Amino acid sequence: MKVLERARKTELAELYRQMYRIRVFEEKCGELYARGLIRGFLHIYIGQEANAVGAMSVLRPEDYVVTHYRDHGQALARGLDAGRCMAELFGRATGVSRGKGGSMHLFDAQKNFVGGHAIVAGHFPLATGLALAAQYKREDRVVLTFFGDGAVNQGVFHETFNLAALWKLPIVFFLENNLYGMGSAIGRVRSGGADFQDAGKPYGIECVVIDGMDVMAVREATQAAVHHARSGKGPAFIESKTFRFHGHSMADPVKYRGDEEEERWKRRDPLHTFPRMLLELGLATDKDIEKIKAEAEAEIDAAIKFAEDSPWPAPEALYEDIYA
Amino acid sequence: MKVLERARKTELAELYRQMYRIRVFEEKCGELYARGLIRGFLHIYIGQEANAVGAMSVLRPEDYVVTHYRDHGQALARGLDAGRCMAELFGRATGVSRGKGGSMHLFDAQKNFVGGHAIVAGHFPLATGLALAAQYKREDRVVLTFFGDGAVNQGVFHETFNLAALWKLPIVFFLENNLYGMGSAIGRVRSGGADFQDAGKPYGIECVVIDGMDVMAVREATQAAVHHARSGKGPAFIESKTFRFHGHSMADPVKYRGDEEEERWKRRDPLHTFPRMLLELGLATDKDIEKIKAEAEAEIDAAIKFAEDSPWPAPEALYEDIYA
Amino acid sequence: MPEITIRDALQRGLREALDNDPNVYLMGEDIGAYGGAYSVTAGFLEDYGPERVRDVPISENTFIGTALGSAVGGLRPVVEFMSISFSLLAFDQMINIGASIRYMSGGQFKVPVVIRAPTGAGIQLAATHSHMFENWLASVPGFRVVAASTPYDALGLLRSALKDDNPVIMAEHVQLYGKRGEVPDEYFTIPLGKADVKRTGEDITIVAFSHGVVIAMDAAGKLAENGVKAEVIDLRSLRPLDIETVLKSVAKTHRAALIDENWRTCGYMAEVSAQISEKGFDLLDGPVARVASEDVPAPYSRPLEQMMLPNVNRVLKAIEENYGI
Amino acid sequence: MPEITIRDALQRGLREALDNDPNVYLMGEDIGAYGGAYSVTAGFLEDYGPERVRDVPISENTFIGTALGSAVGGLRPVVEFMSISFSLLAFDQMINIGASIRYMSGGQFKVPVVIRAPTGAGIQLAATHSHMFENWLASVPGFRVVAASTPYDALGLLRSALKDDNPVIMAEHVQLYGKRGEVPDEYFTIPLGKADVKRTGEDITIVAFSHGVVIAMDAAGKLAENGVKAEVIDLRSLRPLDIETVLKSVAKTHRAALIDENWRTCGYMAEVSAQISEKGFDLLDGPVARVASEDVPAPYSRPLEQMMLPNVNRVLKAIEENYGI
Ligand SMILES: Cc1ncc(C[n+]2csc(CCOP(=O)(O)OP(=O)(O)O)c2C)c(N)n1
Ligand SMILES: Cc1ncc(C[n+]2csc(CCOP(=O)(O)OP(=O)(O)O)c2C)c(N)n1
Ligand SMILES: [Mg+2]
Ligand SMILES: [Mg+2]
Repeated sequence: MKVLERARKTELAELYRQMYRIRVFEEKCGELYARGLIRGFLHIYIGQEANAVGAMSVLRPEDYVVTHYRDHGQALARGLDAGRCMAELFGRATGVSRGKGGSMHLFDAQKNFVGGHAIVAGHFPLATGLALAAQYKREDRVVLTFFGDGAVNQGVFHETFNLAALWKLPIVFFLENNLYGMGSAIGRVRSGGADFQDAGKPYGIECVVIDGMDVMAVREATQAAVHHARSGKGPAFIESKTFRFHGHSMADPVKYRGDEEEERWKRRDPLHTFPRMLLELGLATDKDIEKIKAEAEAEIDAAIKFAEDSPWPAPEALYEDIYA
Repeated sequence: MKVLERARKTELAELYRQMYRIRVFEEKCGELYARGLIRGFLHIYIGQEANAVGAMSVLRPEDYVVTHYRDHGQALARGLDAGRCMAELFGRATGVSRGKGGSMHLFDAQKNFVGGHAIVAGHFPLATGLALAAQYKREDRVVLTFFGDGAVNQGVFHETFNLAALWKLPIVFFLENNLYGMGSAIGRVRSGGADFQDAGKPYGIECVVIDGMDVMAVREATQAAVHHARSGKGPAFIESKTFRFHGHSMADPVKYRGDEEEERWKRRDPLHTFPRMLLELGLATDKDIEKIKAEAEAEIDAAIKFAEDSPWPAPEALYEDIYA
Repeated sequence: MPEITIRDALQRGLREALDNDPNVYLMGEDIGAYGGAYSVTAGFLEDYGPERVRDVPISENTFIGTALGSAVGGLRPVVEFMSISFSLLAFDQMINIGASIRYMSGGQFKVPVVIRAPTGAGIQLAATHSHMFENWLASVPGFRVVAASTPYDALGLLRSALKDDNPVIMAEHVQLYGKRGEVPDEYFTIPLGKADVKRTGEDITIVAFSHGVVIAMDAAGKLAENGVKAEVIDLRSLRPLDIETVLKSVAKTHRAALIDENWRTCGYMAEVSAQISEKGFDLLDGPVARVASEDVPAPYSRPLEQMMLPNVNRVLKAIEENYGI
Repeated sequence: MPEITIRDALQRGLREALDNDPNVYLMGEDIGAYGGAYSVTAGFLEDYGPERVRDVPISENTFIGTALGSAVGGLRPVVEFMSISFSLLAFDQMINIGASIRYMSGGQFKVPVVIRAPTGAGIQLAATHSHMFENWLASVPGFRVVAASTPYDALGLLRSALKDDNPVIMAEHVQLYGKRGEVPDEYFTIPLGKADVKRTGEDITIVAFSHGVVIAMDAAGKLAENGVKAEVIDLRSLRPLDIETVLKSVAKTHRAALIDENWRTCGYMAEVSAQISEKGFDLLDGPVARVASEDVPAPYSRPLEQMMLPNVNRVLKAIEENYGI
């Protein structure tokens, strides 16, 4: 009993640790962008951490992850090295994509993390193709793909849902519905409104709606979805209700929504609610929490240092990696 | 009473006349293609006549019609001149598109017939844009757009349904579900199966399912749909169950489906069932029917003669009509 | 004359059109509540309302096609791509409807639409977000394609585009929105299809467009330090191409250097180079020097991205190699 | 040697690949039950089953992207566009994933896929169905682009494409599927990136690819009647371009004529013309003669379509104008 409880505690602590290190990573990114050390477009994940962390916690190493441009949370939760991620954002040779991808295009083949994709919904066919490869080769792998509410409006959403369902591919579609695509509140750009339960209906894909601010709910739903996909029943679809606390990207002054809405969501910040719950249930002590925080902060500080100390890509690198 | 009855009879006779002249036109096209007088890709409409004729019978002249490459039936039912249509298929200067469009690209601005489009589903945004123009200019016009079951698989179907519903545009989507897209039976390419009632659900667009072999059913459903769109309630969607009796195009040996299925559908040929009904109900006499047939045959013969006698486009025409 | 930015110039042109023609409306992703990815339409929603400043779902093929359709239906849309990179998703509509419906119908319809598209690399957006498709679009009969390098040209070209009854693509370089220049208060237009000599000189002709003109002017300045007088031609219009102005200049200078931010292979300047050599065979003292982006997907990392793009040094080096000046 | 058609050659190559590599599968619209729009895969479904010969819904962007994704996942798909015209709908996937994922990821993934695409005009399919995008695709770093004009080349190039670990686009001209030629029973391949001298001569170099080679050979025949010996170079590979073979020939003949079925403006031969003049400036006796499709959307009507396309007479006329031979 003791052993089980300890394992359970460790697991919960790990969820918190993952969420916290993402939060710190993203906060630092914001600062570094302001200082000009990170450039291009930068989309941070603050507020949505429970999604990547909960979902990723049930995957196996051989499973594939494919996501969009708001990808730091997914990358870190998937186990990519924070230092190499930060180096990528700095454009350094040691970056996960050798400095060629930047924030929107993180990749790590070792971790079966296949991007980081910046064309909205453009990663759907890639994810579908990976699932097809797994099915064709009779490999016991699933694909977990993340996307936003804005991506549902692209035709390719419809096309891949159709194909994935038609061929019963082992893929989990994880929608992080944060209510806005850039400055567009869903209701202004989607005839179906802000809920996506019906979106899979024409393809016979059921949707499970979850609270994306609750890491345990995310974990549980993803576990079931992955199980569904893994057992040959075809695609699964999760709609997670969540919120990004900051602007769409660093360029966004967030003029299109009210403070009140933000405040309401911030009260449900998993970085507050989850540790509070752990404390209340006696699953962690204040000291545990402080330790996790301190370690995560140290990790991200080290990541930044690694990035800063890393070399720029050599000039030859410009012409490398075009052809295999 | 007498007057009303006569009007009714004339109306019904007109529906038959339209269907019959399309049938003859298409049969002749098949022959002319075999003789090399028509070239390119040719998709004939035999079996589906009740759709174009029933639907078009409720439109006003100012309404727009937009359709795909299997467009002869729609063109004729919309009132395009058979001779100028045939001349187009011959590639002559007198063709409705000056010989530049061919079979797949018939146009007639006078009739608000805006194509004839050969990219599957590629005409959806055009139709949506025409509806937007009508709404924006507060014009009392609707757009009627035809498409096949294959077109539903394109992403642009999803995108236009969303946009049209979001903006409550005055547009009627008329799906001629003839069970095959080229050689692909629906079930092999669509996860939702052969019925499309659910296809509009995510956008809040209701679907009315009708018998596309029954011209009266088509007429009635389109009337209601056009009324819906005209009264500002947004898009309407009709799924018509129908069948093409011949191959997809002249190049198609139809190896992907059985004779039995064809026979079953041919028993419901509107060119047989409709006049039989008229005769049985005493709404037409054998003589009426024969007269309609003879007139239609003469019309199409004249159309062919017109096409044959028409000049080829002048060389200058190559460079004309690129810019306004 | 007052100095304004290219962004200001575009705003002025768009406001004029909205004020004067009720059939003009704007459409694009986040051009309304958000104010546009590059803030070109900031404040427009407030002033013109949601019917004329239309936010659209992320569905490029459909919203562009819808704009084209509404133009066929009698409106005059100005539609914005958030980036020319995303136009890839709408190429079918643009080409098969926008550029072709008039021809396919034997001249029965027209498509008066202005398609605005932020273009170009240089701000570290990496491969998917740094495209330039001006060369491809300029190869399509039915389109007109323009690219301004100054606020004056931007306003003048936009006004002409808004009067033209064909699809006009305005490629707006992302590095140039903030570029300042003089623009008179009096009304003027710039005809589509006319290049502009931005600097006169007798020794070499430098041909460029868009952000390339900035490089060309800098290069001309450097050359002047060595006593070499360069003539800088800003094409402004890529379709139609004003080759006469180019040839006239080369007839004088007998030397030509071209700056292209497209990928080198089959970039726009390949056509210009070919035409200079084909039509001006006897004019040249040496081979045309073509400086273009390296044939690599755009990298994120700043030093790599800078290496990819044309710059003054590469231009000077190419001129020196080909002409020894 | 046995004579077969290009269609036969493609079938042989595809069957070999299916027989020898379990990771090869075919995918495309109506390639299975229907047998392929141009019958290249007729009988394949029966022989290899639906898992390896996969019919797909009409959704170009997704099925091409899915093929690319499966290649990233370790398979080697051969995917067919029913027409290169429809590739417009898949440009985003092709370019932003197919050509870029390797670079963007710093070389971590490869995309071994062969994309087959019927291309070209001449069979009266009108504007939407007569495109050639070889020039655009050949401008994209990350792609290889090939185009065969004989059954021998078709088989040799397909075999090499199937061994290459990058996206290879095979542009198959619709007028050439039935073209016959000798193909040995013994195994051979043709390296990607090597042009082929299809006829040797000393007086003029005619450069062409795909169906243009047929025109070039006819033109060479006509020239021979007047005692002019033309060398015909079939590029075969558009990316990479084998400019060395072209320049070597021009160094001998001092004259060059190019045949391009692309639209003239920014067509593929613009690049070739530019490179010949830039790199072979001193080699030429007169300007490069470039014969291309007229800059018009493809018309349906036969006489107009024929006027649009390059033909022997236009080639001879251009040569005569530029070189007086
Ligand atoms: C095809 C395409 N169109 C537009 C954009 C610009 N863009 C980037 S993110 C974004 C909003 C996406 O919103 P959503 O899918 O909800 O994801 P979120 O940013 O909320 O996580 C837009 C419009 C793009 N990258 N790609
Ligand atoms: C984008 C695109 N992909 C493929 C084709 C080739 N094609 C022409 S018609 C057709 C089948 C369409 O079927 P459906 O929509 O059911 O219409 P039907 O022919 O049955 O009337 C196909 C695949 C095309 N014209 N456009
Ligand atoms: Mg969102
Ligand atoms: Mg069908």
